[in-house]
Amino acid sequence: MVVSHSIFVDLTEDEIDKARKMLGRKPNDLELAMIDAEWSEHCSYKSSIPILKQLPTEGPRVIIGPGYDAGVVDIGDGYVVTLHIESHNHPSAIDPYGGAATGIGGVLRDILCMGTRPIALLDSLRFGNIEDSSHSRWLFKHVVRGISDYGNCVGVPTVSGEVEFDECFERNCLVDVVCLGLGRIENLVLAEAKHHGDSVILVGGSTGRDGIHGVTFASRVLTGKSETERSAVQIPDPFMKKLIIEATLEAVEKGHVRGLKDLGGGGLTTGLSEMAEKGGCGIEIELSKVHLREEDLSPIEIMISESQERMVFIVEQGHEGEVCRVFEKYELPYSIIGKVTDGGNLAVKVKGVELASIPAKILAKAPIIHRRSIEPDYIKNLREIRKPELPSDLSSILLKLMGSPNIASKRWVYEQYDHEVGIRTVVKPGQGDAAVMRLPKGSFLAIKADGDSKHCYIDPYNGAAGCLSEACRNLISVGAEPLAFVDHLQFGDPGNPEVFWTFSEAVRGLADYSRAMGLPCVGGKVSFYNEDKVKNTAIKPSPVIAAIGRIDEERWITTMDFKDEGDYVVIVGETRSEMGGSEYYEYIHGLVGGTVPQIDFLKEEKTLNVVKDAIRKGLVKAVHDISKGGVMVALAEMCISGGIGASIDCSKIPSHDLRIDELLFSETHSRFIMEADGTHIDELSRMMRDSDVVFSVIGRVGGDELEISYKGDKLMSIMVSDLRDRWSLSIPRCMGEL
Amino acid sequence: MKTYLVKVVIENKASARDPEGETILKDLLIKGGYDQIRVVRTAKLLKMWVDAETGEDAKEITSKLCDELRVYNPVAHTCSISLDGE
Amino acid sequence: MKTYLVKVVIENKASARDPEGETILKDLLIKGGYDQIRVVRTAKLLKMWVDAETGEDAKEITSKLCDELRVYNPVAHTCSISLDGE
Amino acid sequence: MKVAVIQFPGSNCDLDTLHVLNDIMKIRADLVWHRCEDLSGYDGVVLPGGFSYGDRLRGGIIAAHSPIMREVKRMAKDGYPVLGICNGFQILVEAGLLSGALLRNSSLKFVCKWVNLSVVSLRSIFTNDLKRYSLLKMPIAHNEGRYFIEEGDLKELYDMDQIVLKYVDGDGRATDEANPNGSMDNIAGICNTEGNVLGLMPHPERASERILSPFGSDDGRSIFTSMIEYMRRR
Ligand SMILES: Nc1ncnc2c1ncn2[C@@H]1O[C@H](COP(=O)(O)OP(=O)(O)O)[C@@H](O)[C@H]1O
Ligand SMILES: [Mg+2]
Repeated sequence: MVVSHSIFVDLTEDEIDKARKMLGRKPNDLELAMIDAEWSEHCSYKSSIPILKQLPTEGPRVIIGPGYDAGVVDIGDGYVVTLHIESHNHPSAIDPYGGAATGIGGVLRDILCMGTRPIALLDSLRFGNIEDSSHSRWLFKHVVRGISDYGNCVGVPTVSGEVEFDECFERNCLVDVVCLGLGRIENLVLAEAKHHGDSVILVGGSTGRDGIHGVTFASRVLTGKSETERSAVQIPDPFMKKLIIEATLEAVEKGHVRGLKDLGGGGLTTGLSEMAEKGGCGIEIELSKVHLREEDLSPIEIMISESQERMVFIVEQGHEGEVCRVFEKYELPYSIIGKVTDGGNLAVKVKGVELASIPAKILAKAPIIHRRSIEPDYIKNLREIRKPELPSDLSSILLKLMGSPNIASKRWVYEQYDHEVGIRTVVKPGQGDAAVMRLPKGSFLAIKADGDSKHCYIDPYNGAAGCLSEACRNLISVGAEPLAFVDHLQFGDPGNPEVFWTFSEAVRGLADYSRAMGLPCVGGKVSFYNEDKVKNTAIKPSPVIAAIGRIDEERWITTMDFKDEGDYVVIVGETRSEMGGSEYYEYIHGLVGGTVPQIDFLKEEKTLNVVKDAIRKGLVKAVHDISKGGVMVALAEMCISGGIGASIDCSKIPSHDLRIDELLFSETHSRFIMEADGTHIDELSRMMRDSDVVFSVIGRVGGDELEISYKGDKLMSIMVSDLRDRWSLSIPRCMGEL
Repeated sequence: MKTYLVKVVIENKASARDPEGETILKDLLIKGGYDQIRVVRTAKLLKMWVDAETGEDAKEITSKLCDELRVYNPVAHTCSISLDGE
Repeated sequence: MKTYLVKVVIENKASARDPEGETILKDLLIKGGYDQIRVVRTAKLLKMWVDAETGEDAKEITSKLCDELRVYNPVAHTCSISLDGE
Repeated sequence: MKVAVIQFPGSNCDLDTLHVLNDIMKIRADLVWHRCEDLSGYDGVVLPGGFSYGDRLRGGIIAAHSPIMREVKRMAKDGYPVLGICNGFQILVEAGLLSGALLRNSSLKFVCKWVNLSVVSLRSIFTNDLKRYSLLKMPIAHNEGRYFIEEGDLKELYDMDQIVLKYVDGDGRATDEANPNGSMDNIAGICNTEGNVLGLMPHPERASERILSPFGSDDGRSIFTSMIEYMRRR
């Protein structure tokens, strides 16, 4: 049977048929458009839900896990933090400034609608090769400016992030943004409509045509035509967002706000149906009450518009005035558009005439798609590659690596972000492996985002687990104990069984790590269809992790700069020949493939714990994890940030029969470099031995050069100032500023 | 060869919002007592002095460079080009 | 009463420099191969739709509000006002 | 003794400033919404940083027309201390309480980093407890901080000793490299002729607690200490 319909939808005939059966009748056009928005991949997770179920989501401090707008974690003393990650990949690929800015706007709303104040932002960015491609430079420049203009204006500091460059992102840049919120536990508000008779109030920007079909746009691959798909471009309005933040928090403070939801993907349809479904009630709205930008908007357009800067409040009956007075103080437009009903339907009326009425349950429960999954052939081929020739001049290789945009300083990025506003940022970008934020009552929270699509391409299972491991190592390095994480999974078309295999493997990697380490996942997001139909290529699998950790005492906070002449340089963990996806293979040798770093969960746990304990006992002065670029890059970064050199005997690096370049540049996980002074070195080594963690003193801090020898033979010695110049000037130079 | 002054105006597409113009209207002009103003839209003006044989040539060069060097983003903006005095 | 479109152009005085124009010329146009461009100056354009009896009235209202509400800062900017089409 | 911290729509350093005044400097300070028309009872005012009205048209211009500014002007005239930080500096300039203009950074980018400042004048009541040419470390975070004034008026500022803070290098020299935004003569802060109104681009409220400083410093306090001393003496 073919259902005839006169509007454009992305639903398959099969899905339309299912909707008809669930509804017991043929949906009209408005209803069909609502189902279309709500059943899009972006809103419904219809392909990913069966796989995501593997992720552990519970933990002693988890108050709310995945399923709401943000995860909620108890940090004690009556406070909670909220955490969420979002991406705005498709919009940023065609309008980097507006796309990235509205991405920040979106993730802020998720934190806000839990009733918590956004206190930090992070950005995790992926672009093509900025050394060669002016298009990638254009995207990079305007994405950063978009984040900067929006985040700075709303007064939420952007405290950390990461940037990766790889040709696969040439046309599909990835723009992930993370937001951290803080609130009192008793002020938490959920996206629920639970009490019939309560009022539904729409606050903020007027509803217009911008962003119509945004979710179906995000659930499709970019084509050449995308450049002109006008309706998907949204105009950021950070000033309005700032007013909404203050007004929302002030309104919540007054009590009587019983439900709160931001309007993002899927607009009013999604916002209202989710609140009705979660609260077990219905909602009835009158469209003529919605404040519009253009008068001639049709009911369908109003219901699926994704106009920015809008929030829906569910307010206790009889207390509307108190709440609306707050909106008036901030001169924010608002309208009371409907009420909570005791049916289960989302009903839409215009001037009293009912145009649509669908059980919220139907909208919220899109039919699951069980996708096929096949291991791609390329993966097998990538594992077996020939090792490159051992280069003779290792100094020039290190210098070149320091200037690789993947390793070079990201100061050009973070200096454009206000990372200080809110006076909470204790460890600032560039100072340590993670940002450290001051919380009330003298405790601290560390946060970092990480991804590594080069590893994930060759081996999505180990690559994804590795991203989570790196995030945890970054938290440990600053003295924190990991509490929870959110993930964002970015892949190509899930209808391609090979893409879907990489997706499933990545989730399996995250789930295994998460279970082994007892670290719960409190939220996340999936972004499919990151493909370029013109060139017929998908992005490399790109899971991105944001993890948070707690620090109870100020004296535990640790940075990565080498501090004092004469101190010992110590390495923790064993180095293996795991060169696949390393910056050394890819940037120096143009070689993609090999074995990517794998995690031994037992060793990982022991290592993280003992490093954390050593920090907390005050035995170490500087800590840095080893990741991109291996031991050499980690050492160079510690020298650069301390403005002091070091002399290292690399034969002391624990390993089994590695080539010298593997020893220096392998990206094996579960490793750290630390600095300890003479009075603590013995206790430190005893601790390591007692915990059965591999450990070795590899040299001393001092001088103005980084000097590497192997059993007495000098391999290289480079002035720290030369390393610093390469590392710090590389990105400004790429961007044409020098 | 002469030097012509070419004006390039870049603004948000007419169908898109202009939050800056809205704020200027609402919070500066109306509150300042100027309720004769209906709408404000903001734009960026680039004045370029271009060496060319004719005014038409100057406009054409400018138009080409605006597209080619992404002086504006066609997805988000409109760009209009005129000779001074036109 | 009619509605007139009045254009307000605000630009930095020469003594206040125009780093944006300089950068567009140097980093974008010249590097992009357009050496026919001599000078670039940037300005902010405000389009105001003004209710008034005549075009002259509309301009006068606009001129008054620009001074009175300091739409431009006389220390650093110049401001010029014209009717659309002028 | 009581200080008003003014909140404009879009202010975002209001709570930070309040925290420093209340919890670090231990003096009473209240948030006051910009539509309030009466500041009697207050002994000083701070216009905090942020993006009032989203920096639309120009940083500070729309807020300069807020109802409360009439009161701020009265207090300035009556000799009370008036401090404008970052966006607050822009508002004071646009309101005509300080001369000059703050233009877009010459890098055309927002810049957030710690800088060295030299106290080049002790005339303002916010610096008169400091030593001349002492160095202060504070962060800046702005898009429009390039101080500009016509040559003749610049000379007048020098003659009247109204230039209070300059961006300098570690040795106290006002070099081009030490100038983060292209300000004329590296100017970071100026005061009015009476010395009771100060505007500065750097953020003393972000530099008043050692834990927040990469250098373990708390130089921002000196600005508030001087202000409080002055209020006490008055
Ligand atoms: N996009 C960004 N936004 C803000 N800060 C960034 C960004 N990229 C990198 N940084 C900061 O630069 C420093 C180095 O980052 P990164 O190279 O990712 O470290 P790691 O290798 O330890 O994960 C960190 O302090 C990080 O927060
Ligand atoms: Mg790290």
